[in-house]
Amino acid sequence: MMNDTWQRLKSDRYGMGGLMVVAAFAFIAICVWSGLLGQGWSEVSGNRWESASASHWFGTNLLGQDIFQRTLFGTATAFEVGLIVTLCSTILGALLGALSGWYSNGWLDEVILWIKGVLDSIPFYLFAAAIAYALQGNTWAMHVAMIVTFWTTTARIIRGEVIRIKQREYIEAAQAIGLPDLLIIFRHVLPNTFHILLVQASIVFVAAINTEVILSFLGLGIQDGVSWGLMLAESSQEVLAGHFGNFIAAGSFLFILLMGFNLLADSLQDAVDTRRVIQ
Amino acid sequence: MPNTIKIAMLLGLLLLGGCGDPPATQNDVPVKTYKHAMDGAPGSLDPAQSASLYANFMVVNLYDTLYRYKYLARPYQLQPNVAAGLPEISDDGLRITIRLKPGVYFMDDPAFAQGVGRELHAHDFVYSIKRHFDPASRAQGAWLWQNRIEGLDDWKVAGSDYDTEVEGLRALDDYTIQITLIQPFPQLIHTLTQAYAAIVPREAVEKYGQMLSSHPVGSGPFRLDSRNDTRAVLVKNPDFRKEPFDLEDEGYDPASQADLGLHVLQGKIPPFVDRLEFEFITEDAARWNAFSAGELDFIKVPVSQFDHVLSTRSPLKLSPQLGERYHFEASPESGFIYTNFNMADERLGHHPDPHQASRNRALRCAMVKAFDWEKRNEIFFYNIGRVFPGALAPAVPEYDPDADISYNRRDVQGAIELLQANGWNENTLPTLDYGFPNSVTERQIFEQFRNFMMDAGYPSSKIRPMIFATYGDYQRAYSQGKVALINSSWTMDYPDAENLMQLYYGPNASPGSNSANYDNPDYNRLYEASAAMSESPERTAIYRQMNQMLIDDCVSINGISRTLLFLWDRNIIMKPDRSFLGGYFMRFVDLAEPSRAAP
Amino acid sequence: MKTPALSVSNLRIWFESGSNRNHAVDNISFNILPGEATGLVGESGCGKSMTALAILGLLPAAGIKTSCSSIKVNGIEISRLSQAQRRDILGRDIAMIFQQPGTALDPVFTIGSLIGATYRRHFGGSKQVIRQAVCESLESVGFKDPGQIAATYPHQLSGGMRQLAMIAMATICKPAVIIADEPTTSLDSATRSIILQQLARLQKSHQTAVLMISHDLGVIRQNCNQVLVMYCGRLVEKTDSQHLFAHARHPYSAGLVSCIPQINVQQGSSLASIPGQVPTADRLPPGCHFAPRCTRARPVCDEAAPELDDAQGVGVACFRPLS
Amino acid sequence: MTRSYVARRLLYGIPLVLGVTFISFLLMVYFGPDKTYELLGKNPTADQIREVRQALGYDQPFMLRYADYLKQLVTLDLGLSDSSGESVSSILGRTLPISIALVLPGFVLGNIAGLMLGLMAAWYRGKWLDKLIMSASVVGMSVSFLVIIIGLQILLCTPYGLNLFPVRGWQVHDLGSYLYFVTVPTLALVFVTLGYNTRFYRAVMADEIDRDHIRTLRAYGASPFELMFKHVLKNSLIPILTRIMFSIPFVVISGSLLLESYFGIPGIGLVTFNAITSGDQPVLKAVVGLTGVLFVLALTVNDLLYSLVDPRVAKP
Repeated sequence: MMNDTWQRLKSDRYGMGGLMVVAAFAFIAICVWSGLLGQGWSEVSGNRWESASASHWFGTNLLGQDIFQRTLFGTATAFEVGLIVTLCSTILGALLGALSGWYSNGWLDEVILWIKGVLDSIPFYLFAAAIAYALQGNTWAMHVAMIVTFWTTTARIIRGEVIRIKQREYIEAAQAIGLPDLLIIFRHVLPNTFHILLVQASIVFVAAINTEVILSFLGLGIQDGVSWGLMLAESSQEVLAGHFGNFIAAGSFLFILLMGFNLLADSLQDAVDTRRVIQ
Repeated sequence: MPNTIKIAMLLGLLLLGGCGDPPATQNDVPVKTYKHAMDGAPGSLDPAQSASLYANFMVVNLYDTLYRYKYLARPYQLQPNVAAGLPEISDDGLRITIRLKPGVYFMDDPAFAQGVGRELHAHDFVYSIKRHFDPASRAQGAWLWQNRIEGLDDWKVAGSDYDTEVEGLRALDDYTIQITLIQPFPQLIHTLTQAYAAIVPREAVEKYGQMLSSHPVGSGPFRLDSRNDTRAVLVKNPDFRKEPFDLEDEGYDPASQADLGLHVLQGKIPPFVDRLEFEFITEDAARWNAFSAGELDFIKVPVSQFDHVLSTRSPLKLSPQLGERYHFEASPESGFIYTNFNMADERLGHHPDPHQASRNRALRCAMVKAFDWEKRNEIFFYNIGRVFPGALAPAVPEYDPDADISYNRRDVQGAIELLQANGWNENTLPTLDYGFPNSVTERQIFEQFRNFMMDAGYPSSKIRPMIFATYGDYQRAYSQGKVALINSSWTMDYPDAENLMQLYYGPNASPGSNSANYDNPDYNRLYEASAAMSESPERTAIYRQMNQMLIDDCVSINGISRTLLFLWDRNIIMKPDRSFLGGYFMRFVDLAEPSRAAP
Repeated sequence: MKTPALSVSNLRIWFESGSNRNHAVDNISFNILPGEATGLVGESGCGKSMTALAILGLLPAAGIKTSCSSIKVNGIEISRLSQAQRRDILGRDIAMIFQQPGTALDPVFTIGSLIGATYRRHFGGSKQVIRQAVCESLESVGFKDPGQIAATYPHQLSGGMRQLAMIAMATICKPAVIIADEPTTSLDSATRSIILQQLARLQKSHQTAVLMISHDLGVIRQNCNQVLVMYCGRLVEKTDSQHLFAHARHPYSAGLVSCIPQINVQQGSSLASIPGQVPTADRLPPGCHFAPRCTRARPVCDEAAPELDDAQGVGVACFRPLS
Repeated sequence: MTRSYVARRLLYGIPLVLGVTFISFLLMVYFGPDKTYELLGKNPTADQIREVRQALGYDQPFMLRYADYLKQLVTLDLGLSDSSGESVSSILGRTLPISIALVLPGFVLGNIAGLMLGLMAAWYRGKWLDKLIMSASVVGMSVSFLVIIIGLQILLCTPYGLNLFPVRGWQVHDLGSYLYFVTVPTLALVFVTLGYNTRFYRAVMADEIDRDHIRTLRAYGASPFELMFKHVLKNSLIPILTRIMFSIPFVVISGSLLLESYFGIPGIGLVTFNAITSGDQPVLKAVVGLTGVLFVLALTVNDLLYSLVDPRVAKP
């Protein structure tokens, strides 16, 4: 199954393009984490609002910090947020979705559906703001806000899929020989939803990066460090005075990464969706 | 399809619903409108709750106070507003008698009998001050008069019954107020210029309760027409008392003010404009753009535009192109910005062990040395802010322009040596939380601060940002001692240095205004000794001595007073103010050409 | 000789992937005379339904290409028409009945409006006229209360009734040709015979030519005059239906016929079947496609494809036909 | 459609409303921003701090405050703003129409344009037009809302661009001024939603186009116009309606939050944002509570609409 998916993905030019973009950004992020790039994000290395030059590729900001370094560091922030949120919300969504689907129409399902309904009914930014305030000052406030809201979609999809899988013969057989439910869920049901989780994770990743930008602008973003959202928030105070460095740097990095991810997510979806391939 | 029509109608209705606020222009009479930009919105318009600069600006236009400052005189001089003259003060300074002008009326409002505004009397003033001592009114100005007026604090303890008389705050008759002080309080009259001391009719409070804050009923030159989160419109109060404008009486200085064209106002009856439109625009860039587009008559120029506005920095000169369209004024702020150390934090502040206390002092002084005022001034204040040591800001006469400013001079090497000499190194340096309410600029200020400290070898991981969602949350946190480095600003309440010295008075420690929690018995004693003194050479000497204590103890990285740049359309005749006079100037604003095409 | 109601010549359908052409339908030709029914039989996936869609011009879709020398309805060439011109023909001169009555009708419209829309599209007319035509058409397929049926939604009818409604829709414009693609496959046998009877009746009364596509030889025998046997996209035998059941000449046809379960099968005798599997379109054997499964195959069968010679109206594409 | 059905549907909404109000109350009010210090004067005493907390009701036990909140929602007596003292109902009454007027054109245009593009792409599936539309929508989806807003502002509202529209504000008194102020926010909203909408509509339409009954209609000579606008559209109404119904509360609150705070428009989003940053709990409570209620209403209305557009859904 995964092998086929990879084969199909490989034959999709756009998807491979997207993958390459994502990989390039991931490489930047890894370099930042391991201390090879972007370490001067906070350092004042020039005068304020210098224009682009050999030493400051994207110029400098108000404080005289190098915008290029900050953009690179922002890449790592984006990946950190994206990875953590994606991983946690996907796991949470998969687990709760699987339980909900396996025990569909039981009380556990009802409770999970209720929680989902409640979380879905609160406007997202308000909710994120609320969590960010409730966890005021906590480094992970924004991550938690996103995880708590993003898992519901994954759970809904997995629930539907599990209900379908549950009716397959081998699952019924496993039940018939008395395997415990949890074992069946983890060994036989969840692995069969892996391709769906993969697609969903790529979508969540995009959403997380996008949301980080908005939350940072609203002042609910990361605590220490720099992110593209913070740079854009900074730029919103500068562009009307004619300083576009932050806007162009963060805006274009953000655009290219999102574009790469969207293309990847699209072709992943095509690659795992056999129905669509046949058509 | 009838359904389509219904939907279309519904949409139409919704759209109409969104179109509130029809223009109040009468076609035949030209309406004089002055559009004023503010960088924040007022909350409550109840005088008792007018804590913010923005609320102050509006409240003094809606309500009356006993005193105000002269429109044009600098330094500021008191001027009677609804008081008939300056107060009569007994020789011991404890008894103050103030007479009111007769014929001052509240604006018509359903709160009054038959809806007609009645005359403003002395008991209204007494009532308005008492409100600050009534928990039910959610008043915020009690600190101005706490432990100052005979019987007022006891009145509160007794349950805030307005029908009970307070001995030290009495209306002798309709037009005479008598205030009895516990000890001399030379700044009292200044407090009576504050919006907190604006006079509110009891009927309105009783009718509107908490909603008074959005439904002002005063006797001021303007009435509230409409208001939302982004703008407020005030219209002329036609019944405002007729007092002809007198240039000389307002302290006109032809030498410096001739260019403003104020002479044409002589003898006219304020308020001169029909409408005041306040635009609350928090984003600098948006405010500037709206001003450039002609949507506003006045702006406090955002720092990011200083480059564009000024042709030279010293002397401050407006660029010639802008000079054709705008009047320009550079005005020093009546306050300052500073970063306090939390002295109650034993890791860097006061410490019972003298050795540790001295090490902590060295740490603070090293941080002061590492701080680069020049850079701070350049980046955030375009190098036109005024840096000074200690708490005596340039806004007060006690400020010593010849003082030693080595406190403000950066000395990274000195800082490093000082740290080393006192056994501070990467491992022993404490991890400090630097607090700020969330905003892009605050974050930039923090990053700059951290950079300064890093230059002196402070590890960047040991200066941590502590970000708060709201200013109130930040205040709560530092009031509770959770913040080590407190970046803050102080705006003076009245033009007297006492208002600055109290910032480091021990008993004013958190949650009071002494957010540094500085508690030096010597300082406290001097403060108490000078409390009853008015501005005088003796007091100046004491204040300078106290200021030196702040410097020697490295209590705070202070400070800088910003220079504010104002621009206003040449069509507008006025001298704007953002400090003590504040919103009072608006009644004297006039337009050279009354009717201009609406934008 | 009468003009055929439907005449198809040299129809080809293929998938294009890269430089390869995989033929799903390979060069088939046939005629159907007015009032006659022709059966098109073959196993699932042999290209029957595609042939039908290609005749209607509904095929060119992603990756599928068609070509033909001509397709004529009542002597009028329709294969070269533009989409807009073709739409005038579809439903009026040639109509189709689909396999799944459950999904073939738009669920959110009433039967009446669906049928009426077909009529209005081709003939126009007032609401009254259309309503009248709809009722007549529904009545002609045997509904007792056409007015009520017209007001119902497809999901409110049983499968058989839906298929009858479908027939009513196909016949409302009295087309010259009706293509019925497995019209009874998804129905139970009682309903099936009603449907077949109605079709046969309408075919007689309107002199309609019917192309009946089915894998069920029983249906063919009951309704058709002529039979076309298709295997892997090729016509392997063209004959009249009685003749096929008595003397199938192509080994594949014979195999099909022998697969028909007999009511009077003796206990114990096993059902005949054709050995092997139908090859997929991209792995067709060269020569005769049936050769690998054919018990009578000779080396020549693997090398060249036998032609179908139907000069006499019947024919077989086999080097060694049964006699 | 019986009244009792509607009542029953609404009844099902009660646990949901309870959940929404409870969670939002817990987060936004109990752990939420604290207004005490903003309402204190300088040099406050411990007594004054206590007084203010009492006046704000912070000293009450949690369950009591929550119960009060529910009572407020039920009686629609939402109290007074802690910031301006204005009654919350009048704030909502003043700001909601503005928000609706602000987001409605963008919402409607974004959906209609998305629908049209989605239809076109689905109809020409696999052709170059489809590929063009889909590529454009991926590009659209990859631009952050914030970048769009800032970019449009630079392009349309500043001397660096065309300088045609105001940077901010909302002084609407007739159609002209409405268009003057609404254009840029509308464009931003259309731009940011168009990519997502187009893909959604294309997916829905592409599914519908593949249906057997569409093939039937084509076999009977139906024109593309009739197919798409009558049959495909009507059959996809359920997912479309669901999407639209469910996004309304969110567009009004979340969408306007960013737009209004950026463009300085005094709608419900800005009020909410200000309530968050100033800790104005009565306003926050009202907005969140009402959104929850609105959402449940949307759910109910949505179910009712299902039975209107799709005969297969049993008439209640």
